[in-house]
Amino acid sequence: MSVEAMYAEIILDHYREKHHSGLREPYGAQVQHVNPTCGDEVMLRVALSGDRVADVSYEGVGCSISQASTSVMTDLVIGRTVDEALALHEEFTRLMHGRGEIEPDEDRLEDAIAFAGVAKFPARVKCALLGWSAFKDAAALALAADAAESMKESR
Amino acid sequence: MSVEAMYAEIILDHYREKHHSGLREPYGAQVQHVNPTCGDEVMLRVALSGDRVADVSYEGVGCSISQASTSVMTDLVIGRTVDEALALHEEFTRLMHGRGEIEPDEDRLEDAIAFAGVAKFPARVKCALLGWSAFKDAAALALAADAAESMKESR
Amino acid sequence: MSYDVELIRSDFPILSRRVGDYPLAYLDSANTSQKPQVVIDAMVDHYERHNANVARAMHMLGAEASAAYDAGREKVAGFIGANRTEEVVFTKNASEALNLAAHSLGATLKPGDEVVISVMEHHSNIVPWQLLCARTGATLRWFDITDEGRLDLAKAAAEQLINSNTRIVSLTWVSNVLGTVNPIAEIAAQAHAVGAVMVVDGSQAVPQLTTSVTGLGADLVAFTGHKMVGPTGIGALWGRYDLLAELPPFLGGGEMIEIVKMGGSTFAPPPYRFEAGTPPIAQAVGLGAAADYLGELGMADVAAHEAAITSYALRVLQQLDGLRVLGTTSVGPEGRGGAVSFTLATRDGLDIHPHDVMTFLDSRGVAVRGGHHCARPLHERLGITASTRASFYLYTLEREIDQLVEALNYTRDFFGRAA
Amino acid sequence: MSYDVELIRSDFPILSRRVGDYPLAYLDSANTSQKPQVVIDAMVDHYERHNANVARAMHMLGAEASAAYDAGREKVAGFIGANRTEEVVFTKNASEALNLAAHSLGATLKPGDEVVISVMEHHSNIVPWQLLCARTGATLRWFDITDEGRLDLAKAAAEQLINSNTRIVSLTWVSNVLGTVNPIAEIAAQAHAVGAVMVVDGSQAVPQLTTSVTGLGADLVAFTGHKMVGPTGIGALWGRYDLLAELPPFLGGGEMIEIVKMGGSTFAPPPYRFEAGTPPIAQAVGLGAAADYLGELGMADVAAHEAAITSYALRVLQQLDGLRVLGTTSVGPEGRGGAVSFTLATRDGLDIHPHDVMTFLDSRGVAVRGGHHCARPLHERLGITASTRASFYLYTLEREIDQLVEALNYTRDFFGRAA
Ligand SMILES: Cc1ncc(COP(=O)(O)O)c(C=O)c1O
Ligand SMILES: Cc1ncc(COP(=O)(O)O)c(C=O)c1O
Repeated sequence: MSVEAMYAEIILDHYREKHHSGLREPYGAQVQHVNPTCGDEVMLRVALSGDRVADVSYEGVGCSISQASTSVMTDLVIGRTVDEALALHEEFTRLMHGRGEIEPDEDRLEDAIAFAGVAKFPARVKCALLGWSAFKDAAALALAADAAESMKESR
Repeated sequence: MSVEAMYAEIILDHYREKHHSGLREPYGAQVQHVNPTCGDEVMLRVALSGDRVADVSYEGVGCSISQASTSVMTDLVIGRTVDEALALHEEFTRLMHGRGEIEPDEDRLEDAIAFAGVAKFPARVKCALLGWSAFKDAAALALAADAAESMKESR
Repeated sequence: MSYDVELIRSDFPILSRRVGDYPLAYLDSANTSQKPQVVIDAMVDHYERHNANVARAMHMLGAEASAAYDAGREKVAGFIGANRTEEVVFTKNASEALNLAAHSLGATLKPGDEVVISVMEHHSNIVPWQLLCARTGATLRWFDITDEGRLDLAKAAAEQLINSNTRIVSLTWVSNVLGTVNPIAEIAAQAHAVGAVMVVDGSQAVPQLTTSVTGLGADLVAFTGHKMVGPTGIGALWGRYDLLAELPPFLGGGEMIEIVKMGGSTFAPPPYRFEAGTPPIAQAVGLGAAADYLGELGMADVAAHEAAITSYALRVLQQLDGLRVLGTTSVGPEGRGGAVSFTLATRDGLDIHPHDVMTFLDSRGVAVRGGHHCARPLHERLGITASTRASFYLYTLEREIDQLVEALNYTRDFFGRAA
Repeated sequence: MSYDVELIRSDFPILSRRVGDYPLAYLDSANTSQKPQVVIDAMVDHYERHNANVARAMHMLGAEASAAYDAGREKVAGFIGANRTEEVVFTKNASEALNLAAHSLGATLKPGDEVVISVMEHHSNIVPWQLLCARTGATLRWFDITDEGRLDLAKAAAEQLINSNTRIVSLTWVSNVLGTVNPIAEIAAQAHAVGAVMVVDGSQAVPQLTTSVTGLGADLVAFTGHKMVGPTGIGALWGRYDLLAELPPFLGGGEMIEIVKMGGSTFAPPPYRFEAGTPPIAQAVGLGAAADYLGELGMADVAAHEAAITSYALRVLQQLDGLRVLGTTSVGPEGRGGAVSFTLATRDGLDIHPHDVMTFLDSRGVAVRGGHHCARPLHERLGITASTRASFYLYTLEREIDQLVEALNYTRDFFGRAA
């Protein structure tokens, strides 16, 4: 696969116009993830409403792959239940580590299938995963915070 | 040159019967020298009487080369002026670094010419020099101590 | 002309590799340099015929290995113009050398003492001093830079950056991002005037310039083997002998000792005091061969080639629409290292991230580095998060720069078309 | 039998060297091991075809070099039975690994805390802890040994060596002088019972025994590449991931950081946090090839050969008049490493100094080590200043032991005749 093909139109569109970008209130948890090898950074917030992802907001610096991947991720997870979102995280991660041999499920991954080609460029896989990993961590923290809150309330 | 030839009879004699060994009083300076690569150690004292080497006493551990060389050195320097002794040190050091290409002066170096063969075994040159270097340092310290003493007295 | 780049290139087997349909244009030598066959062969011969531990092994192989290791040190000492061979301490890389400096020099630092670095340093000349200051309570201060990417000496003077509290000044000689050559002698004089020790990070300078550590004015100079056509796994700290002689040890272990007793130990004289454990023996052999190789080419010629190729690159890169070079854009009288960092934007103003640039360039055979190049504070100071860096060395051809420019054009247009 | 020593020897080019009229009998493998052709070739191929910096270089060569470096870590992790590849930190040698342990583990030590080692340690597992105690005011204590050269566990229990003040216990797994195999699991359990961390110096064990770091009971294990048919310039510290994750960094610089700002930095997760600067890349490739080589031979077979050749040596050496073996003289059920140290005296009782023994042996083709083998306190404890050590490895032949015995006989008689 050529680099030109890896840089699918969808990726460049999301790089030019990042969805849900910027940091917003309210949020349940905030994390900062860094890719120390290349310096890409993302600060990401997750707001839950019950078991649903109410919002994901973020600010980041990095390459088109990491930026676009984060943008696509927000489109996918906002509005879903946390469980559904984490299942998507897992599916996307598996795709990225598949060395290009896994066929992505377009119905589930939607725009994220554009990153299928990245799996063939091992050096860039971390870029595509940066935002997703940050989301996973932040969601876990937000869930834990909610749980602590409701324990307090129920006492 | 063979090792058998390097281990001249003189060396083994001195190894078996070290001359002037043991630590004695009085002394003007004492030093400890170590060959960290092989662990050979010598503690050595020099007593001066005016500009003469009145006594050299020592205690050491190490191979036959280092032990015998120290023993031979004491025979050579005790009773000489410091200047003469240091000149012998220089001559012996030059011999040791000569890679076996320097002809030793038997009249001056006496038994120490037995170490001429050591110069062909670079790994052992340090052994042959251990006691000599210790003597040089101790003699310098003893001279300095005497000088300080006489300054005090002359005040 | 005696400096024949094509001939030199034939010494480097890797340079004949291809990337798909393209010849490899390796423009990442500030990251690590390639190795000539003689350096590789020297290490092979060592492992195949002379391998043994050094110093403590006195049998035939031990004597051969020790002589080879010592010769490596002698060659390196000669290469940098050291007064004594014992002034060269072998480490695993420049980073260890700088950490050694920070630990040994800094062992007696206390609150109120100040350490001065600059905002253009490589992380390896920042973090050791941050950790030192955290351990001791000393204060870390730093030179800012001017818009041309030079040390801001006027600002430093105004804020009395170097003052009577200063204990250590540590600066890079040549910037790995901007190529700036810093006025080490001038700053060393300021440091010495207040009784501070001058440490120099020579990682980018020693491979490119004729080095005379005695003329430099510094007290300690760190550098690294893999950037000077030598192997990985070895670096060095040069130090004035009398300074090294009074510094406490850093790493403890075999080889650096004099007498070990359970109740306490004494330590060997320099350089051994600072070399704990089995040293990088084969690597010292390789680095010695590298010093010989560079010496035979002649560092004056290497430096002249570096200046010429850098001038050429600066000239053609600046003709490229959307490309902005960081720092100084000319090889001035102060000189300039062979690293050129830049940003690239499409005609409609979209910043193309350096990782994307790098990936595109790679697909067209051109190896550059994208990111912060271990100089994040410098990038932050410049108001950017990353840059693309092309860096040149004694084997770099104009043809490779042309290949770079063509690939950059293509990349910019690809990202532009997507608009 | 599948373990064919002659066949194995043909993998090691250096073993065909001669010393004058004698074949080389290299009996100094505890000092450093020889390298098989595959290990040398792996590094040559790396330098000639794949050399680049790792992690931060993402072009073709950078990706190849990174993959090769990562593969080296994976192979080493697999070889020692680590749960996770990230548990292996590359250092320059075992000594750096032990210093890293001392600095990172010991950062919070204070007066009253105790560190426990033993009198049989290599200097590299003594001096780092002495320096740590000097820095922090903690107290260094140590295991004594019995007359058979084993840890004196009874004495240790009687003096409550390991107690509630103990923070760190650091012991060698296999002695480089006596060959003693220490009961690590048992002592680790004692250490853990009082909340102390168990550090193991595996420098002599990992090359010879099947290593399962998870089964060993230790928290950190140091070892070194050059003693396990790998290159110089690389060692490793294995650590339980959760322990590594909470330890502060040691060396600072490129690659070990997360975010660097002039005001302070954050650090990468293990193993990177502990690997400042350009790592020993080609050396990791070589060490990976070494792990593969050992894995293909099979460590059970290597250990069996080591036990057999050591038994043979102990048997024939003890028949030699005037020779006294230090420590245990049998390969018992606890096992015994392949290092046999001894003293030699003439028939009339003159001690022949080990350096003299070594020089004579060398002239007859036999390479052994004479001295204190970086274990001066152990020798002092044994009431001697030095010993001669013959040490064996996977390529050692009985014929070489016979050559040793013959040369020892000759040496003893030469010094005896001189009486
Ligand atoms: C038991 C032991 N520990 C530590 C070391 C030190 O290893 P290195 O010299 O590779 O740092 C050695 C070898 O010299 C050793 O035998
Ligand atoms: C200016 C500068 N200093 C220090 C270093 C660190 O060198 P090493 O990675 O060999 O420790 C580098 C290279 O990465 C550098 O360019």
